[in-house]
Amino acid sequence: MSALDFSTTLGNAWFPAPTFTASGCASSGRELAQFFDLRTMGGVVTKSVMMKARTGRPTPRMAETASGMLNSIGLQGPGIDAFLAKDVPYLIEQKARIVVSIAGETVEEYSTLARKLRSVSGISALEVNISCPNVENRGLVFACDPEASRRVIDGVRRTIGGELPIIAKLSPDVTDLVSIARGVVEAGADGLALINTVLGMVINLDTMRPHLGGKTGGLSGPAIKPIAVRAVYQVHAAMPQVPILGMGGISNGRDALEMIAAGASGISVGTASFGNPTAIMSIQNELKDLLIEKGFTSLRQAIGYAHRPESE
Amino acid sequence: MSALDFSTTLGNAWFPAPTFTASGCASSGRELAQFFDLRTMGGVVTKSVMMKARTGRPTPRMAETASGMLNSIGLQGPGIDAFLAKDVPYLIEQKARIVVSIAGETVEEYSTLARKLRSVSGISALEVNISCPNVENRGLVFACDPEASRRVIDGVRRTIGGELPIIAKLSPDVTDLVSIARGVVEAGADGLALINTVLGMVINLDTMRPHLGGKTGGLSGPAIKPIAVRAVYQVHAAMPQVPILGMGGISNGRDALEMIAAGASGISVGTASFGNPTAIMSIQNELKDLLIEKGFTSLRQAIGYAHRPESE
Amino acid sequence: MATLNKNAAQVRAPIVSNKRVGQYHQLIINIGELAGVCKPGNFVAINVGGENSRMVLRRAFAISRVSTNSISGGTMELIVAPHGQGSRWLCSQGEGAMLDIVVPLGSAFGIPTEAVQVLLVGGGYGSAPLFGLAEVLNAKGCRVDMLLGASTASKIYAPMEGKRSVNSLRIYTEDGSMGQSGRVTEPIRALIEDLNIAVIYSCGPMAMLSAIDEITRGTHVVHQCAVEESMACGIGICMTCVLPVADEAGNVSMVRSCIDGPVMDGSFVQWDKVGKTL
Amino acid sequence: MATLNKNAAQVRAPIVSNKRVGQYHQLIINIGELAGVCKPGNFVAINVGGENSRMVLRRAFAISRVSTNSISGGTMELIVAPHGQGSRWLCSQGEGAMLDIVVPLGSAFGIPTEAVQVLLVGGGYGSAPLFGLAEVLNAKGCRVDMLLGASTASKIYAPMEGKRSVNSLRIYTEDGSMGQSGRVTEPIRALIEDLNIAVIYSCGPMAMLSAIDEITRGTHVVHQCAVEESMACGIGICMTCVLPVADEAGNVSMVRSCIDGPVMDGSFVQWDKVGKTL
Ligand SMILES: Cc1cc2nc3c(=O)[nH]c(=O)nc-3n(C[C@H](O)[C@H](O)[C@H](O)COP(=O)(O)OP(=O)(O)OC[C@H]3O[C@@H](n4cnc5c(N)ncnc54)[C@H](O)[C@@H]3O)c2cc1C
Ligand SMILES: Cc1cc2nc3c(=O)[nH]c(=O)nc-3n(C[C@H](O)[C@H](O)[C@H](O)COP(=O)(O)OP(=O)(O)OC[C@H]3O[C@@H](n4cnc5c(N)ncnc54)[C@H](O)[C@@H]3O)c2cc1C
Ligand SMILES: Cc1cc2nc3c(=O)[nH]c(=O)nc-3n(C[C@H](O)[C@H](O)[C@H](O)COP(=O)(O)O)c2cc1C
Ligand SMILES: Cc1cc2nc3c(=O)[nH]c(=O)nc-3n(C[C@H](O)[C@H](O)[C@H](O)COP(=O)(O)O)c2cc1C
Ligand code: FES
Ligand code: FES
Repeated sequence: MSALDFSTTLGNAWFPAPTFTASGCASSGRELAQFFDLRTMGGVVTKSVMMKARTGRPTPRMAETASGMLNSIGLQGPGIDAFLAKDVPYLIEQKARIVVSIAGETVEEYSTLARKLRSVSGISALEVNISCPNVENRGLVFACDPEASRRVIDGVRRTIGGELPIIAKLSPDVTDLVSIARGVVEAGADGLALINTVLGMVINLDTMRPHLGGKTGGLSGPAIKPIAVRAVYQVHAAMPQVPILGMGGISNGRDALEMIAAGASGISVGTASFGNPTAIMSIQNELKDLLIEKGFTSLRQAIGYAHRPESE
Repeated sequence: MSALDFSTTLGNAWFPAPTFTASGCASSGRELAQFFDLRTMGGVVTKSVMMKARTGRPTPRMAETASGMLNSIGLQGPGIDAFLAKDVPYLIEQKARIVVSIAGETVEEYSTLARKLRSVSGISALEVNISCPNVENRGLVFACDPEASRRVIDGVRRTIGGELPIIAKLSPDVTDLVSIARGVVEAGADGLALINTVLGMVINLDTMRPHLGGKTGGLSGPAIKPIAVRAVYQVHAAMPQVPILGMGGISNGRDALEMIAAGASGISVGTASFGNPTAIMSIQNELKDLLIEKGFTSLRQAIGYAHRPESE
Repeated sequence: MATLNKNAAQVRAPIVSNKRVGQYHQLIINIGELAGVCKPGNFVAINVGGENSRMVLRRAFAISRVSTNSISGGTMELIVAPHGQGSRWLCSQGEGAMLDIVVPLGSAFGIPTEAVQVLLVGGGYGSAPLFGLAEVLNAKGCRVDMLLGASTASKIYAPMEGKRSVNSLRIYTEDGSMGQSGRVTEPIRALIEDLNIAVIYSCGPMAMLSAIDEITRGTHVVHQCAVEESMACGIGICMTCVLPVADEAGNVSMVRSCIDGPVMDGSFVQWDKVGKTL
Repeated sequence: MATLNKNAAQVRAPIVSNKRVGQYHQLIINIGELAGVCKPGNFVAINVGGENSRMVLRRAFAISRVSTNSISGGTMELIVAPHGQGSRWLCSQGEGAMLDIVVPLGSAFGIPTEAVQVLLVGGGYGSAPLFGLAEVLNAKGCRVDMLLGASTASKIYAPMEGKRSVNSLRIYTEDGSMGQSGRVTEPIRALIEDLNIAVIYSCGPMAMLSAIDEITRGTHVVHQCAVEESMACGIGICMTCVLPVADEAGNVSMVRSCIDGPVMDGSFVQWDKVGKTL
């Protein structure tokens, strides 16, 4: 191949490739390791983990939609202790780069999770999934509330210290994404992950009721790609210096390049891996080829390229 | 056929069928009349009209996306006077039921439009498209601002008097759709139209810039159907007495029934007509057949059926 | 979950034949050497709708049988019910069409170490994997009896060749259009006694599996069932396909049916909690 | 806009043949009696991708020629460049495949009432509708000369039979791989003089049409061009396909190229404002 510098950074974390799993779409990496070597991609973003083990929502937990799907998993997971005991050591052993995603029901829970992670070595960054219902405020999703978003990130930042980059993962279901983004960056986020799923619903025409056990679910897949590209573009325009991990419907190298040109420093692949276990590998290869074909010599040159002035 | 009562009401307006064109997706009816008789559907919702003629946004104005499309028309139109002189008389002559959609840049413009329409006979209802940039407030879209939304509807309500039902058309791009809906209902809206397009973007990989002349555009089509069904379900749950005109990706009778079960009293068809000029006719026929097949004797029984208690 | 689909691979595989059988389609697909690692109970995940498809998820199908010495290389057979848009698309694919398949996935039926009496119970297309299983059990020296049920005759899948490995085969249809009239679960209690059954292998609708569990609960009969939950990924990464299952200590957790299943010990599945919040 | 596609209908129509011609596909489609109402310049809108397609919009193609006395009923010919996913899907459809087509759409080339000298200029697949047009003009007694251009030889579409109605045909390729080397617009100014051209009919990329407009501006030559803008609906209901066009009074407005076009009087199109805010 040619001399393309494919590496990227998110805060002070360096990755040899800009390709990541999306949280909740790769479990903790083991299952995909059957299909490719985890070291070959940028990094594994693990499924959002909470303090305690959680059984999640009732089934059905998914519905396919036009070019997308709804999910309502409800953050099923083993809890932080089991996660640290089993999943992190496995990923370290595989020599995978690890981004740990955390989720909480209170501002305090996020900080406590951060405390647990502070001293764990082998982790490259923390993704803070704030698209969770805030039990202290009528179940209003943190990421939909500028003040709660800030407080979560502020708490995590204080606890974790300056070492580990914090990536705040935001929900697109807000009136003013840029102001939420600005708030969490001011509170100490080193980067942003955009976007989490879009709230949706499917009615089952046999039962004539909402199909999902949890009634509503999160829409993901190619259907939401234009929303995700818009979100990344808007936020990058407002804060060009803040690295963005872009996601939402990325299924091939062209999708990935769109996201990078819009302003993403890295991309996460979620739903596409369900349809194709080796999706991340082909996206990575196609993206490389496209960058070379277009004359870029580094990935970095392409980040936010769609924002350059009209004259160029 | 069997004895199905297919009629519906939006405020005090009665329609023999629950099927409408979506504003901006049928021009003012003439072009579709080539393919079917406009009287056979519920009604024509005309393209949002403003006070003055407008040339709209530069091309390209559209981009196809996975199971959807982006548009950025920018409310091109003839202005209210030409519209009243040419389009309304044509539709009246065709014996079509008419819902006029209006759009403005200021609260005042909406009221002025309402004044122009107040005395026009042959109109069944007014749809107030508040997904427009408010020039008096940094271009913030009215429908994204609870206070501005209220003021628009309040102004229209006062001007139009009690006769003509007002349907407020909302944007899904908000943090709290229910509160916006509640606000406009309190301000005098008789019904709600849900949903307008979702803000999106496509990057053109040849130019490596946003593809649309207007950079961002509105996402429509099957891709957004789960978002639309969720919006209708949420708002109907909060205000079951308020009639909803549901739209967003409806392409067949099953989609229409989903929307009705979620709480819509009528449905509008937009993007599907681009792919199939007779879409509204087949949706209407399929919906009728489905309702009969499921044992409903009237459309009204099916409205909001997905909300019935678990025991039923 | 120990093995984590260690033999699974993603392949492009041609359809060798596609025949209608009652309400089902019998698809023979050439998967080459992978046929050698497929076990009864394993399933496949297939891409549907072709290149421009709006369907983003794979569809899961049980492997009915494999043949490793066929002229066209190793093949596998699927029995597909045209249900929704994805399975209908699959049933409409002709000979020579290339499919994108991940195979083999999930757990397999456990085979007894000694020759015992076993009963195989299939509902609808659930009978598909049972014939392949019967061959294996038969070769082990087990006496294999089989019950098949469906709502109506055209939904009974019971190929001639399949019956070779079976000692007896009884068919039940709810409308009485084939075999005996009634549910396939009705005779089970009596058969367990009469035939001294050690293991029941079952595959079919969840309600059937749950009914069998009720019969075997508290008895010495082992119940190995192949469950069917909606699956988004089929490889253990999405957590959509879960079932409430108890461990040895009695702790119930939501277990992925794609990777810790589809074959499970029925006595551990919490049938009354399926689809409920734990 | 007076007629509003009054002959248009939505039909399911079978492909009679699909042949590769250079970089294009020549598709013959049986549209029955509708062939009788198609005029040179009209286009069709075709559904692409089949039943489960993620492509929700129709694709527009110029009608190249129609034949009303063919054995298989009325047929039309399209020349399709495999460009993106939709046109590639179309090019991959075999004989007998059924297409969902709306036909005929849009305006047609105006035919002079008397026999005059005309020049036809085609770029790439833009030559397709010009051969059908040439036949009509020829029958009117017009002298028809033709210029075709493309980047390279395989992008020149110039069928043998088509040349019958043409007095002269000159080909230009930018890489010189066929005909003369250069752009098809280069010889136009001289030809207008030499042949005393009254009307230029053009079809091809917007840059070519605009270049022709520059040549004819201020002359007596009428320029009828078939424009090509991205179209979402093709029937006048979406307002995506607009072009800035002046009316007789000089007022510029955004005019729909699907219904007030694709054939327009080039001198009214505001070429410098295409793609700009008015
Ligand atoms: C382990 C396993 C083995 C199976 N074996 C067979 C078999 O041998 N023969 C056969 O005909 N069918 C089998 N099924 C069911 C088959 O997967 C579904 O019929 C099929 O996915 C339906 O897809 P569709 O597009 O036709 O229907 P749709 O209803 O349009 O599908 C929509 C979505 O729901 C999912 N879905 C719908 N029904 C089911 C279901 N019953 N199980 C799982 N997912 C579902 C689909 O995968 C898809 O993502 C099996 C399912 C599982 C999980
Ligand atoms: C009036 C008219 C006549 C045409 N005649 C011909 C012809 O005779 N032969 C031929 O090969 N092509 C013709 N085209 C162009 C043809 O419509 C496009 O090549 C085709 O739509 C591309 O679709 P795609 O899915 O392959 O490409 P994609 O790029 O994937 O299409 C994405 C979207 O953009 C639209 N689009 C992309 N390119 C064009 C374009 N050049 N013009 C209009 N819409 C476009 C598509 O319709 C689709 O909605 C004509 C276009 C118009 C408007
Ligand atoms: C089944 C499923 C589970 C998910 N779980 C999580 C999660 O635990 N934490 C999180 O931050 N995002 C979660 N997401 C969201 C994804 O990480 C991603 O933001 C979203 O799906 C958009 O990307 P995609 O279209 O590539 O899937 C989940 C998505 C899916 C489909
Ligand atoms: C090309 C286009 C133009 C539109 N113009 C308008 C408009 O003028 N006023 C309005 O209220 N909505 C407008 N809409 C939004 C539609 O009315 C509808 O809310 C949306 O497209 C979702 O429905 P659909 O998925 O069926 O198209 C437009 C949509 C499209 C695609
Ligand atoms: S189907 Fe995804 S975990 Fe089982
Ligand atoms: S393509 Fe829709 S108006 Fe022309």
